[in-house]
Amino acid sequence: MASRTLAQAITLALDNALGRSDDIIVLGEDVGRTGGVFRITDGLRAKHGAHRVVDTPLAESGIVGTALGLAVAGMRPVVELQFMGFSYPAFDQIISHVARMRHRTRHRFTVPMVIRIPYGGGIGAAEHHSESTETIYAHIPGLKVVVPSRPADAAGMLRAAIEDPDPVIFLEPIRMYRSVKEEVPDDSPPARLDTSTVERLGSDITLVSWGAMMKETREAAEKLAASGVSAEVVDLRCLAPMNVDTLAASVRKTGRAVVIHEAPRSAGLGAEVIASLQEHCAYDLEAPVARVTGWDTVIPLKMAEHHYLPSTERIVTTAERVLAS
Amino acid sequence: MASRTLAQAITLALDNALGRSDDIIVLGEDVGRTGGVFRITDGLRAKHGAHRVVDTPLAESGIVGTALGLAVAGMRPVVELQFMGFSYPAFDQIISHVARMRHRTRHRFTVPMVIRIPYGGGIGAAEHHSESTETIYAHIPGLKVVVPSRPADAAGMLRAAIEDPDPVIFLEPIRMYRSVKEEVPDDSPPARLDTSTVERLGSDITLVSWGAMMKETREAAEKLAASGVSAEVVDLRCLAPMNVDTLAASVRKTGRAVVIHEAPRSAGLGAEVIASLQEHCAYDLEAPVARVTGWDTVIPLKMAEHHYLPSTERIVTTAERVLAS
Amino acid sequence: MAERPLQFLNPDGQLIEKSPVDLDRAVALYRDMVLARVYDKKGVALQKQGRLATYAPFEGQEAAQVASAATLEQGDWMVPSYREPAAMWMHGYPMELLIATRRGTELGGSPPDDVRVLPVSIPVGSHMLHAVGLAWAERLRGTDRVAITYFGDGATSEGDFHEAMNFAGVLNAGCIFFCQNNGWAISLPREEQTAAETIAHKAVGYGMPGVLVDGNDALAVYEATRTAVERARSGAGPTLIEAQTYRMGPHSTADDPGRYRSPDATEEWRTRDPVERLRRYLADQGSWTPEWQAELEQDGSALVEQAVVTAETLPTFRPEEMFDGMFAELPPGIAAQRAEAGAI
Amino acid sequence: MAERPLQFLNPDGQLIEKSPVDLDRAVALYRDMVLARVYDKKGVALQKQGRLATYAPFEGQEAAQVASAATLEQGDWMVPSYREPAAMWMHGYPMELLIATRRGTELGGSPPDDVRVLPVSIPVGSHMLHAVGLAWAERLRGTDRVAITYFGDGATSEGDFHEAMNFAGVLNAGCIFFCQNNGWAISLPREEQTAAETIAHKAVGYGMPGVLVDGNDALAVYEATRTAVERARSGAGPTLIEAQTYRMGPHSTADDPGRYRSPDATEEWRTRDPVERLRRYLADQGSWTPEWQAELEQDGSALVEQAVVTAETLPTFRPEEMFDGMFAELPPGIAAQRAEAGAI
Ligand SMILES: Cc1ncc(C[n+]2csc(CCOP(=O)(O)OP(=O)(O)O)c2C)c(N)n1
Ligand SMILES: Cc1ncc(C[n+]2csc(CCOP(=O)(O)OP(=O)(O)O)c2C)c(N)n1
Ligand SMILES: [Mg+2]
Ligand SMILES: [Mg+2]
Repeated sequence: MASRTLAQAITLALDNALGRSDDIIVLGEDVGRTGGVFRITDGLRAKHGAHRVVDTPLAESGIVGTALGLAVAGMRPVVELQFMGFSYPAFDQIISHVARMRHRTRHRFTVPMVIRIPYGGGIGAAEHHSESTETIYAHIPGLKVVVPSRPADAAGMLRAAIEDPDPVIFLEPIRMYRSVKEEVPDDSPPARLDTSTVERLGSDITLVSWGAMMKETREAAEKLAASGVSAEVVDLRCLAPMNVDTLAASVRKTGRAVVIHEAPRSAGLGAEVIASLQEHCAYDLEAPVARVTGWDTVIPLKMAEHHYLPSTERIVTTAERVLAS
Repeated sequence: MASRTLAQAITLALDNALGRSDDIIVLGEDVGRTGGVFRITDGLRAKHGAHRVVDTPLAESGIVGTALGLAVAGMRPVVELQFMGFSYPAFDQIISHVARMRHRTRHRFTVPMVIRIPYGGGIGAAEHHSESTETIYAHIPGLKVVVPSRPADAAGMLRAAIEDPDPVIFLEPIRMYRSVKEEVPDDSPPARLDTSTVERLGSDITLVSWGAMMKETREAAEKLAASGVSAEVVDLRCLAPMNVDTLAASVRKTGRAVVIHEAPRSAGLGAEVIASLQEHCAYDLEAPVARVTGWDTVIPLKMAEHHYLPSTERIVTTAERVLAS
Repeated sequence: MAERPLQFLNPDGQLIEKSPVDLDRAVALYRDMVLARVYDKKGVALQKQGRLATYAPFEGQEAAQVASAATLEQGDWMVPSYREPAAMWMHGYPMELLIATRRGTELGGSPPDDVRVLPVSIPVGSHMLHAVGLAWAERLRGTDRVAITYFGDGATSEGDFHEAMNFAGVLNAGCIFFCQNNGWAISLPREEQTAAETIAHKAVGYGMPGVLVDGNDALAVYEATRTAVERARSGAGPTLIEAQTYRMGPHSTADDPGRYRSPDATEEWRTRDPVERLRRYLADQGSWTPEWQAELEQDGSALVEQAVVTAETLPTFRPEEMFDGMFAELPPGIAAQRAEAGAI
Repeated sequence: MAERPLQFLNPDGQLIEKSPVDLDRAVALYRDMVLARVYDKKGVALQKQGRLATYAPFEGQEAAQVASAATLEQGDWMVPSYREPAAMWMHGYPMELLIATRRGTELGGSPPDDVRVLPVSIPVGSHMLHAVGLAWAERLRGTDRVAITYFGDGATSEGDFHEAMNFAGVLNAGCIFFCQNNGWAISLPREEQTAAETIAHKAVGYGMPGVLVDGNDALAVYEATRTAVERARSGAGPTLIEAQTYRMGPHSTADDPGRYRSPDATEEWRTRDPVERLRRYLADQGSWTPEWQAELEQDGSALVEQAVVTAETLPTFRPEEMFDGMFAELPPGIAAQRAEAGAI
């Protein structure tokens, strides 16, 4: 056990997985020699060999499609795509093949693959480097889509994803890579990939989010507490297939909820959260569930990014509005 | 004015547009010599020339990316992608460039492009030919996403889409191409691309859908009427940017609603409809809005497709359940 | 880059170079090619009768499929597109499952455990990458198994073709890219698909050999593929084969070639028919008789009929399977939908 | 396919063939290359000071950019990626807007109306298709304008590169594909990017000429591009140019080349420096003096400084513009969000 960042926890999980089974192969652009653009795979090539931590040509569809072949042959590829905005060239492979091979072949051929995708804004990067289109992947039957927001959970979730017999889109919140530290075991057991977590107990309102926006969500709960509002905080974690049992239980108790995400609002995953809550506990709701989200615009570049990303303030204000209604 | 199918209405709108301006260029796989897999562009190459109705190589990203260049240079490309399942290779071009060029260049370079995409199941086709992933496109800022469900509207909407200064994803409900006929003017005026239509007035419940599912939705309203239930029917038409004013007004009146789509339920566009209604008229709702949708599975092939697609029966039963609650 | 395609039999079935295969092999290839033609005729007929949902005829492409697949060993991988039923059953894919897929049921997609043939792949150009991964995995595992992938001339325009070729080149994967250039991608002629001189020329861009072969000459196809397979198996890397052939029928049973090509070209290609060509050769060698032909056709028909019967009496795909097929373990949300569907 | 790159000046700046350009042109190229180097140094410095959000250095690639862009006429299109500021301003893109983009503001993306340069494109390999469409549109309009697109060695692995090349070949588009092969795609060396002998070889697969050129020889770059532009302008079709050069600095200011390459290779390339090479040539011709060099550097610095000041005093991107930029006319739903954002 040591105190580790989210980035370190992911590196550790990859390292352990590579050590555990020869079937694991890590591949992607720049993952080898230079350890990836975020240095998540740093040191793994030196330790496990260039044939297991592979620098591929610059072609995302090629990476995912080739990895599918590896997986069908029984390997367990762990793909890194550099940014969510560069996952789109691989979209056809993901939706048309990765997600469907098991169904197409009635379990004869399967795709035990992890696709790691750093996502989200707030790092002042160039265009296309701040995407948060998780809902697109969450809509595709046959994919599991998960996102950690804490180092220890990240290690356990990645282990579970790698050991999962089905494809997992593993989203990594870029701006959290090095911003939080917590105790992470040297070898985490696999975490559940089909549950949400109540992070903070509360009785007045439920704040639900995932990934990078958990930071502002937690801060909002703190601020609300300071003004006497008891907010329960739920980390959705597993975006698809979505399991809202935990969340619905929370909302049944608090009667009010705000869902927070940085993706554009329209047709974003917050809509699914609202629709599901409505199906599970409409009659327990004392006010409509509110959304605090990115706008239906392109996320601006560095200098104007803060106008786009939901702030702690917006969450607090929205929660107060929901409480007042 | 003549009685025309939806397919004929679209052909007519293309023909008229090609006649109206030399800037229009129709391009895609097999759109020329053979008039497209659905024969929508039949005859247009002979009439307007091979340089204006262009058979391209087999590469969807290539088609859309090249069309973007045409559009930036002031042409008005009308792209046909053969099936929604084959739009995915073009996804990166659509999301990263088509949708963003105006914003990226602050109106300096724009993309007046239409991408016609036949979509939906129910035709017993091979795998990937029955996709209905409209919500993915609806989530992308910078795109207009529209879908007609009647011949006359189709002609007007396509004209408006072609004349629109921004990119429009024009979805075409395959199983409606030749199943309905109505009077369509020889040269339709442009239709609105930001409104929904109340098709049938009712007072007990609102049924809202779009595209191909409008057939079952209309039938359900008929059946409900037979058992004394007055259902209002709304054709959403314009999926993004979504304007729920008309729908919300309907629901304010009826107090109840069912949203119907053939896409998988989770993170489908029905969720956005529910979330929006909740934001616009939560307090007018007498029961939770229900969803009748495809399942969170791959849509089966011909022999089992009917287990997947929402039936009139499912809509009726669900409406009755909503009415009872 | 060879300017003329590899050929052993000229269109009249005369040997123009020493045969690369012995007579037994030629006889075996012929038998399978007759079966392929019988199957194809049956497919077209079944579709007309409404007993298949879709069908993609491959008349004229029998040599390309049969003779290439005949070079593989058990354990090698095959990654087909949608117009290679003959290649697929040659490598063990049960014929009844191919028919089942065309009938429109999921049951066709699941070959037996010992059959290393992926099911039909529909998105053009997308599946070649899978072959690269399979070949790579075999190398990582230390075996000498190879992967062959089939695709059309149209598929070479897709970005994924490029990425697959490039990955195979860089990884030196034991992969055979077998292009059946049948002259058309639906209505687009090969000349408008690419300005490359031949498709085989495209290999240059990936540092691998590009081999042009007369796709209607079974002996040439066999020899070219055998060489490529051997190369792959020895660890020397991938090969692109362009088999020049012709789609004699429509693209699919929904297509009308009269809209885009003249019957003359098709008739001209009929003089290069792969089955007839090999027949003449065998006849010249004294290895063909009309009686044997009748027997082959009868046996072939019986086999295909049996496969049709089996396909048509397979259990039906139950609605629950829709849900059960998605993941190894049914997730709670999908289980709820399964229950909901069951209640309808 | 030429096995040796086109070269006029050897690394020592000696003319090995008759110069394809007159001295005035060589002088002009030199001036712009010095400016490019001054700009690049400034870019690196500004980023270190935190005044730029991101920066992609291009030291070593000045000849490739300046000499190629110098062959264009007003009205021709340019479709860059992200490492070609010099090419962009050569063709009229205001330098201050390039800096603005790097500062992290949308204001940089909008060149004046008469500048036919698309803004920086980030998704590697995706933008070449746009050049094909632009060139095609010009043909449809009956003009003789051409389109040039810049990209790196890494970009050639993306499927979109293939589709762009193939479309250009089939359409015979007046398009110049200018690849700056700088040896690296972040940490991946050219040899692992593709097994092709050279990137120029890839042209074979599309039926277009592939030209290999010493990218650090301004005269060779000029001549190769001029020929390709002329070819395109005359309607004869597209050309792929591979300019062999080297990225002397890191991939971006966040990159550490020490992790993946030895400084030796970089030092070896320093002996082939494009600016120094052209300087020596001019000096030999009596067209260079230390005073002139000082003057060039001073003028260049002044110009860049001025651009920085302009960039840093541009109005700020207002939050409303986020919404207003999405469509020609603000749709109701987005108008509501605009109001909501304004109220916060
Ligand atoms: C990505 C994609 N785009 C379009 C289609 C529709 N389509 C099916 S087959 C075909 C032509 C394929 O031509 P080719 O690769 O030459 O193979 P052939 O059919 O001639 O065997 C097209 C366009 C598809 N299946 N997938
Ligand atoms: C589609 C896509 N994938 C990944 C990236 C991340 N990325 C940015 S530059 C780069 C390397 C590009 O190399 P090259 O094409 O040789 O151009 P260079 O940077 O050397 O000029 C990568 C992988 C990207 N921008 N776009
Ligand atoms: Mg073909
Ligand atoms: Mg490079």
